[in-house]
This record gives sequence, C-alpha cells and structure tokens, in this order.
Amino acid sequence: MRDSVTGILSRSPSTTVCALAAQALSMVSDPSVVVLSGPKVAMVQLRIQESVADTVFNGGEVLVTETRLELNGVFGFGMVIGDQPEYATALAVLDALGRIDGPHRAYMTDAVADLARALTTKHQREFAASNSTKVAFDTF
Amino acid sequence: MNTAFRTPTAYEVFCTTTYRLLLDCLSRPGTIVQLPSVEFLAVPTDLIAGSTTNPFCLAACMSLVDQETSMVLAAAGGWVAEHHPAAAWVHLRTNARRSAASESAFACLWDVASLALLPSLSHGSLTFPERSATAFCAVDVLSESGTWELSGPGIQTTTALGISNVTSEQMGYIQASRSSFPLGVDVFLVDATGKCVGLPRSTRIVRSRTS
Amino acid sequence: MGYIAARGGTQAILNAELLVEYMRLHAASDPIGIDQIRDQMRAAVGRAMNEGALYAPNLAALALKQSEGDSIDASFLLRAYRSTLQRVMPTIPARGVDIRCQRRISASFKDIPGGQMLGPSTDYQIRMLNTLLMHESTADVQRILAEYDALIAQHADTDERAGYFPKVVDYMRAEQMVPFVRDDEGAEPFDITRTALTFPCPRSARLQSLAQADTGCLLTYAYSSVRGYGDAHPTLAELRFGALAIAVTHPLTGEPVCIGEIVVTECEIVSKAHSVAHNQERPYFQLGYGFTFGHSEVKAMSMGILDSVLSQAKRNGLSGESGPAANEEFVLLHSDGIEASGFTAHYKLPHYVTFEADLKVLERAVDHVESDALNPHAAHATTAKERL
Amino acid sequence: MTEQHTNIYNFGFIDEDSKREVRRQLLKAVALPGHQVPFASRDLPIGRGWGTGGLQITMAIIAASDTLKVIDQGDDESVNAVNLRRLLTRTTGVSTTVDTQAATIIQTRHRIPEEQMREDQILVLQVPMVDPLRWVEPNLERATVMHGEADYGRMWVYMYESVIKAGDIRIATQYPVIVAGRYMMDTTPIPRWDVLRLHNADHLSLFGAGREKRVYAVPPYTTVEPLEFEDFRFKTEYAEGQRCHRCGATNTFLTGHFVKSTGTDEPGHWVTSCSDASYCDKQMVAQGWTEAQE
Repeated sequence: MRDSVTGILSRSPSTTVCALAAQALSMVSDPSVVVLSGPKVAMVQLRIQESVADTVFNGGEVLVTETRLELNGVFGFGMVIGDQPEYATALAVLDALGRIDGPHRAYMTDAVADLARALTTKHQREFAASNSTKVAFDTF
Repeated sequence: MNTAFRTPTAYEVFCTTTYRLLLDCLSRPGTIVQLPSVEFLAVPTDLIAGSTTNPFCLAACMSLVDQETSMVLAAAGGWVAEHHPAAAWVHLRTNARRSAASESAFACLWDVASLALLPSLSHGSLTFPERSATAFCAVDVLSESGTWELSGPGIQTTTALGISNVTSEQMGYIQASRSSFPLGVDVFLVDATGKCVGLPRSTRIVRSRTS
Repeated sequence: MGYIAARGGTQAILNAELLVEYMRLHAASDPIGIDQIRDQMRAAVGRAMNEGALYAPNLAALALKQSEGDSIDASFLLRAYRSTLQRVMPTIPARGVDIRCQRRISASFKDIPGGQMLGPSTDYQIRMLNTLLMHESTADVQRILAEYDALIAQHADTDERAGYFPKVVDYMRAEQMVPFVRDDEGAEPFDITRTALTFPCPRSARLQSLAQADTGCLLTYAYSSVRGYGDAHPTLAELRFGALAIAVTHPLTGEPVCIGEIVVTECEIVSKAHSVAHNQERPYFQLGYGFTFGHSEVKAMSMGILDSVLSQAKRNGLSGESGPAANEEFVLLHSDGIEASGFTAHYKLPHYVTFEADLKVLERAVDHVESDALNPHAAHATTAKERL
Repeated sequence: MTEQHTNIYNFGFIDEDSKREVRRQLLKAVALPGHQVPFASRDLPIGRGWGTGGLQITMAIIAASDTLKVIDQGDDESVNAVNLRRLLTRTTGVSTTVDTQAATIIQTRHRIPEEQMREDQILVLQVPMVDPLRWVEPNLERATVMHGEADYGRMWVYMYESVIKAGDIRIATQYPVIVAGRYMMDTTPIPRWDVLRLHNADHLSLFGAGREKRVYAVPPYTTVEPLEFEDFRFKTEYAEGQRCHRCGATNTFLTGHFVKSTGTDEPGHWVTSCSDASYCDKQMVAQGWTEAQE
C-alpha cells in the first residue's frame, strides 16, 4: 500500500503533485470537471489493529481534505491528510485520469516513477540519520 | 448578536417538527397530535404490494433513524425481508442499519395485524431497559374518546382513546408489551390523516368501563 | 416610583475575553507564528493532538497559541472543533509493524533483529539548561542543518525498506513467551464518541479511552500500579516512533487509497505473570498495548502498562482489588483531561443557590448538636428506624 | 485554514445525526421516568461540567420558532446564563426572553422558575452528577444493577444515619426522589425548595448530564416523591418570616448577597433576595417600579 501510486502521490510535495495533475489534465482534449463534493475539510476515524490481541480500536480522528468529482463522467476521489484543498482536488483529478485512456497515462506513469524515486531518497536520508543512533553491540 | 449557522433543509425542519410532536405525545399519552405534511418525501403508496402505505407513519419513524440505528418493516402480520424494495427505499434515505427484528431499534408496522409481531421485538433488560424497540403502527382513525382507558405518568387521572380498527386481540399485544415494566416496547399509533398518539411502556391500557 | 437596578454579565464576559488577549500580548513581543509552534514545540503539539483525539498539527499549534500553552485547554479546543466536522469514513486498520521508524528500542533484550535505534531521544541527555538556546540565531539553525547533512552522508543507506522493522512481540510469540491471544469481540470496534461507555466495556473501548486520556493522569495511575498499589511488573518489549501511512477505502473501486502519513508512538509492555490464569494451559507473560499521536513516549508506556494491568484484572475476575489502576471503570471514567478539568473548573460558576441550601442544612445540624447537648436522652427518629 | 474561516455551523451547532441520537434517548427517558439513559454526548465549545448535557438537549429539540429562556441560579443575567444563551442564539437565531411565561423552552442550572410552568413548556435542566446511589455505591456497573433491581435499601440506611447524626438529612441539593414509584432519581443541584415542584407538574422536565453522558426525564403529571421518614418529613429551606429585601416576596427561594449603601459612610450589609431575578423584577414592576435601561 505504501508503495502504491496513492502512497507515492499522497506523500510527495503538494505543489509537485498539483503541477502533475494540471499537466496530465492538459493532455486530455476537452476535459470537463464537475465537482460532486468538496474540497471539504472532514475527519476519518483512525482504526488501529494493535499487536497484543489484534483488537481493532479507534485511535482518534485524522483531519483530512476530501474532493469527489467527475472528469468527463468518470468518478474521481481525492483525500489527503491536513487542510489542503488544492492537493485533494489534484488527487481526485489524477484518480479519475487513471481510469481514462489517453496519452496522459504514459506521462503519469513516468511522473509517478520520478516521485517514487525522490520519495525513496528522502526516506533513506531520514533513516540514515536515525541509523547513526544505533547502539553497536559486540557480536561474537 | 451575529449568528453563524446555515438554514436547515426541508428534511431537517421536518425531523425537528416531527420530533417535538412525538416527544409531546409520548409525554402525554392519549393526547393526539397532528403530524406535518410529508408530501416532499414522495412516499410511494404501493411500497409493499397489497398493503397501503401510511406515509405519515413511515416518515415519522424514519425521522428518528440514521446509520447508527436499525429499522425493520412489517405488513399483514409478517416482517418484510431485508432486501425487499420497501426496505431498500428506507435504507437509501436514512442509511438505517439492517438487522433482525429482535435486535432492531425501530419497527414500522403497516397495519394493526402486524401488532402480533410486537412480542418478537427487543424489550430491553433490567439493567438497560432503554435497549428496547420503538414501534410505529399505522391505524385507520384515532379519536380522544372510545374503547380504551389510559393511565400512568403523563396523564392527570385517566384519558380515553379510540382506535377505529383495532381488535381486542391486537390491542392485547400492546398491553402485553408493558406487562413487565421497566421492560417493554414503546408504541406510536398514526392514523391515515397523520394524527398520532404515543403509548410509552409506562402507560396502562384497560378497556373503558363506560364502553 | 423607583428603579430596578440593571444587572448584567454580558459586558463583563466580553471584557474578560479582551483581557485574556491583552495578557498574551501585553509585553508587545513579536507574536509567535503557528509554524514555529508546530515545528519547534513538537511535544506540546503531539500532546494536544492525542488528548484532543484529532490529528491536525496546524490546528494543534493554533490551539496552543490560543490557550497560551495550556495543554488541556489546547486539546479541549481541538475536541470542540471535532464536533463540527463530518466524519466521512473509517480508515483501513493500520498496524504498528508498518511504522517507518525513526526510533525503535526494546528493554527486554540486549539486541534485537534490526538493532536498537535511539533516534531523536532525550533519554540520555544530561538535563542541564542549554543557555545557548537563549540567543539562538538563523546561523545556529543553518549549522545544525549542515551537521545533520554531514551525518547522513556518513551513514548513507540504500535499502529500499529502510526504517521498517519486525516486531519484537512477534518474536516473543514465536518463542512462546507471550500467548497468542485473539480478541473475539468482533470486527466493529466500540466508539466512545458515538456510544456512551457502560461497564463492563470491550477492550476496544478501553484502548480508545486511554489513547485520548490525559497524559499526567495515565502516568499517575500506571505509576501507582508499579509502585505498590498494584501488581504490575512491566518491561518494555518494544517502543517505536515514526511515520505511519494511512489508507481509506476508495468509494468506487473498494481499493485501498493512501492519504498520507501521521507521526505516532507505539509500544508493547510485557508484564511478569505470577500465576497461571485458569483458562490457560501454561504460564505466559501479560502484554499491554500503547499508542498515541505524535511523539509521546511516557503516555504510550503508561497506556501500555494500564492495558496490561486491566487485562490481567479482567481475566482474573478482579475489579480494583489489585489497586486503583486495576479498576477499569475508575481508570476510564477519571482519566479524560477535558472532562476532569471541565468539571473541576465548573466550581468557579455561580453556586449561590446550592450554597444557600447547604447553609440551611448546616444550620439544622448545628441546632441538632446544640439540642443534643441540652438533652442527651432525646430519642431521634425512632420510627425512622422502624421504617428500615 | 480556509475551512476555519468559511465554516458554517449546523443549526443548533451539533450535526443532525448527533441530534437524532439525543432525541432517541430522550424518548426512552420519557418512557422510563427517572431512569438514566446513556447517550453519546458530543464535545461542545464550552467546558464539560458547564452545562453540556442541558445544551445538547436544547440543541437537539430546539426549532426556529421557539422562544428560549436561559437561567443560572434563577438569574437570566448570571455570567454562565449569558454565555450559554450567547452560544445558543449564535447557532440558532431563536428569540430569547427573560419572562418565564413567554418561553417555550427554559434551560436552567440549579433552579426551577418560581412561576408555575404550563403544559406547552419544556424545562431543560443541566445536571452535574446523575446517580443518587453514588453516595452509597460509586461503582457505576454495580449501581446500574441496583437500579435495575430497584434495590434501594442502602440508600434508605444512608438517609437514616444522616437523620441520626445530623438531625436532618444531610443532602441539601441533589435530593433523591422516587419517580413514578419506580426509579430513584437525582434532582440535579436544585434546592429542596424546587423538588416538590417537579411532582405532578404540568410541564415536561428533561435532564442532561454531558460529562456523565446520561439523560433522564420526568413527564408531566408524574409522581416525584422525596425520600423521607414518617417522623422525619422532607423539609425545604423555607424559614419562618423569610422575605425578599427587593420585592418583599415571602414565598420564594432566597439567596444572600452584599449590598452597598448609597449616600452614607456605612459600607453596606448582607441581605437576601429572590434567586429568580426575573420573577423578582416582575413583582417589583407590579408594585409600580420601572426597569432601568441597561
């Protein structure tokens, strides 16, 4: 899931994702976007499956922004953590575009791959810093 | 004073208006209230084949229901199946959960014959008597005089109630639903013109001595 | 003809609100920016979010500014805001094993698969005031960022799975130190925000309550259970802090949709088992689970200890016999900081009606004592006794 | 923060599903007079313990056509009453009144208005502690079973010991009553003066405890009997010869306060006056006084 397309898009810089959505949308001839709802600030209830007895419990609410739209009649759903209306709408546009054929598809695949590489690098850097705090034990 | 609220929708106003009437008539058993018009809901009269729908009764029941609670329907003395078009019609408009009649919080009975199903609804427990069902039942004509004498909380002494088309046996099911207070089922009766009466489980019902 | 004096609290209330704003700004120092609070007061932001039960770092920072740093007041602002938002859906259950860790330690074993990783921790910091922070400059900020970059260069990692670790409890289970327990209460968790808590309650209700409870209160209860008013002997199986990706179900396709990451703390507490519970074949350690938004290790550990204490008490049919912290109702009904502070503070409201009524009872009690002194043989309430 | 600025609250602040939940539980409360019914209890923008239970009831039942009166300690102008009224009018726009007779819903803390309420009025009481059994059984789970079995023996013992030790039942406000002959109920922190006014009343009383997450109700024409012994009758706070220093009423609940003297060097003195301030004003107007403009 974390390496899925939405996993990459929802954790990349919002301006980059918004630009990506705008670019991909411009490759569709005659696009018509009808917003069904949003972008609205709302909550999702965080479910946690804990590790002691696999109990699923509600760990609190997460503030999100959600957009639901139709792009040329194709449903698109975008949701992102935080109060980020443009980001949520960009994700909804990309979600709908993913279900429409056209030249934008190849562009999106490449762009997401770029984002994935950037994201991996970012995570590796973060981990490298933490890795420097590993306690070294003598191994026999 | 600056205000900050959005104008309620027609359905929200309907739910609030209806609620106040239900609260009023449940607080004063035997008092007949007039439920508001439900034309805007466009309830189809033939939701259940062979039974006429009382839109007032159905809408009043629906006004209390949402995704947090469950509602079952009955007609001609039998429960309506979970996937019956009438159940689906209610579900789409309320998000009501579907559950077995014995676990349902609300029941909408299309006719007095379905009062025979009251015993199968939840009556609550001694520690949680509120975990019981509320039934809405469509009747023909309600009047503030007639066969039945009511007493209990909400009634100064006694009050009379007339129900044009209910048999003693059918009334017996309502009487039985309050024989083990605080356990029981609370009942609203709604007639064809939208007149409504509330019979909480605390109300004792006997045949009037004068009738 | 006379006049009835006009009374009124309205203007007093409005002026009091102005005075609060004045107290915050009276010294005319630069106003604090929301992003400064969000980024530099991580602990306070995390606490406001987990006690407010709303993950929203920007709003938590705003709440802290508005409440002048009062953590309970900040979380209260978030709770109230929560009531105005629509809850659109639950998430797909997230699991701690999917946390991208920045910190991950265990006290049960010297070394663990993946290693002990201290991460950003003050555990071993010598607690001396750092006077350099008095005059921190942009240059200092740049210096720290450069040092961080240098650190990364030395410890470069190319592992695609960097930051993901196996769980220590899974190892403990494989070695049969802890039991395989499966909660059989059903898939749909209890929701204390939609259904009033009644007792006995399912474990999901307990965990939800504890996750939004006041840090100080959980700490006190957990501490009491390990100090002598209880029988807990906890060891930290694992504690992790990092980023957890969250997903919801796509409304059209039903596929998981990742919506981003939140920062969380998670831990498991293992407790020494003293006897074999009647429904178990062999002795095991007890486990407890802790989870919070943000970086809140003391709260997560307190929650884990209390969960294990309460599970143990419930399994043995106890309710508080093993100390106050083993009484589930007592712990859950008194640990919500917003409820407890609201009620305690409500004694500031006018109570002159109740006080007058108390006064009358006091007067009668005084009369009673005085009449007793005059007539020690007075028989009181003889029929009252018969009534019993 | 766009949403924060554009946020339009629901009519009555809490959302419609939250209202429906309170409504459903109130119907149960009416059907089970005096029985505490659990409800979810949302977080409100005022403190837990500051009237969130009463507020949620009012928010759940109020309609645009209602006329609202909010009092605290009997007074419409008490700081808390002002504040709760501010929240309710800001989120509903309903008209308000200080006149008990003109109101359709009266939300109150600690008092029942002195003027008799009518059948068409609803009294909403803010409740801090819900269970009268807490004095003898603080554990909710066990107290719930005691209510279920109408097992109130320990409470009678408590009352009896109170008479023996203090010569009076030591419970001042929150006096326990038996409702409709079945459930023992806490009367919120209303003084004993108001307890009998719940008995066979014309109006409906709804009780809400937000922090304790319970609602309960006393329907009209329902018996409300304070716990008492044959030789130790329930007594109110009434004192022989009591009198309001403002309007002169001798049959109201009085509270004490300090008044400044005008035009003399004397610093002032303590007096008692009607806790129901709008009633007191009404009496004074009837006696020829006029109201000062605020």
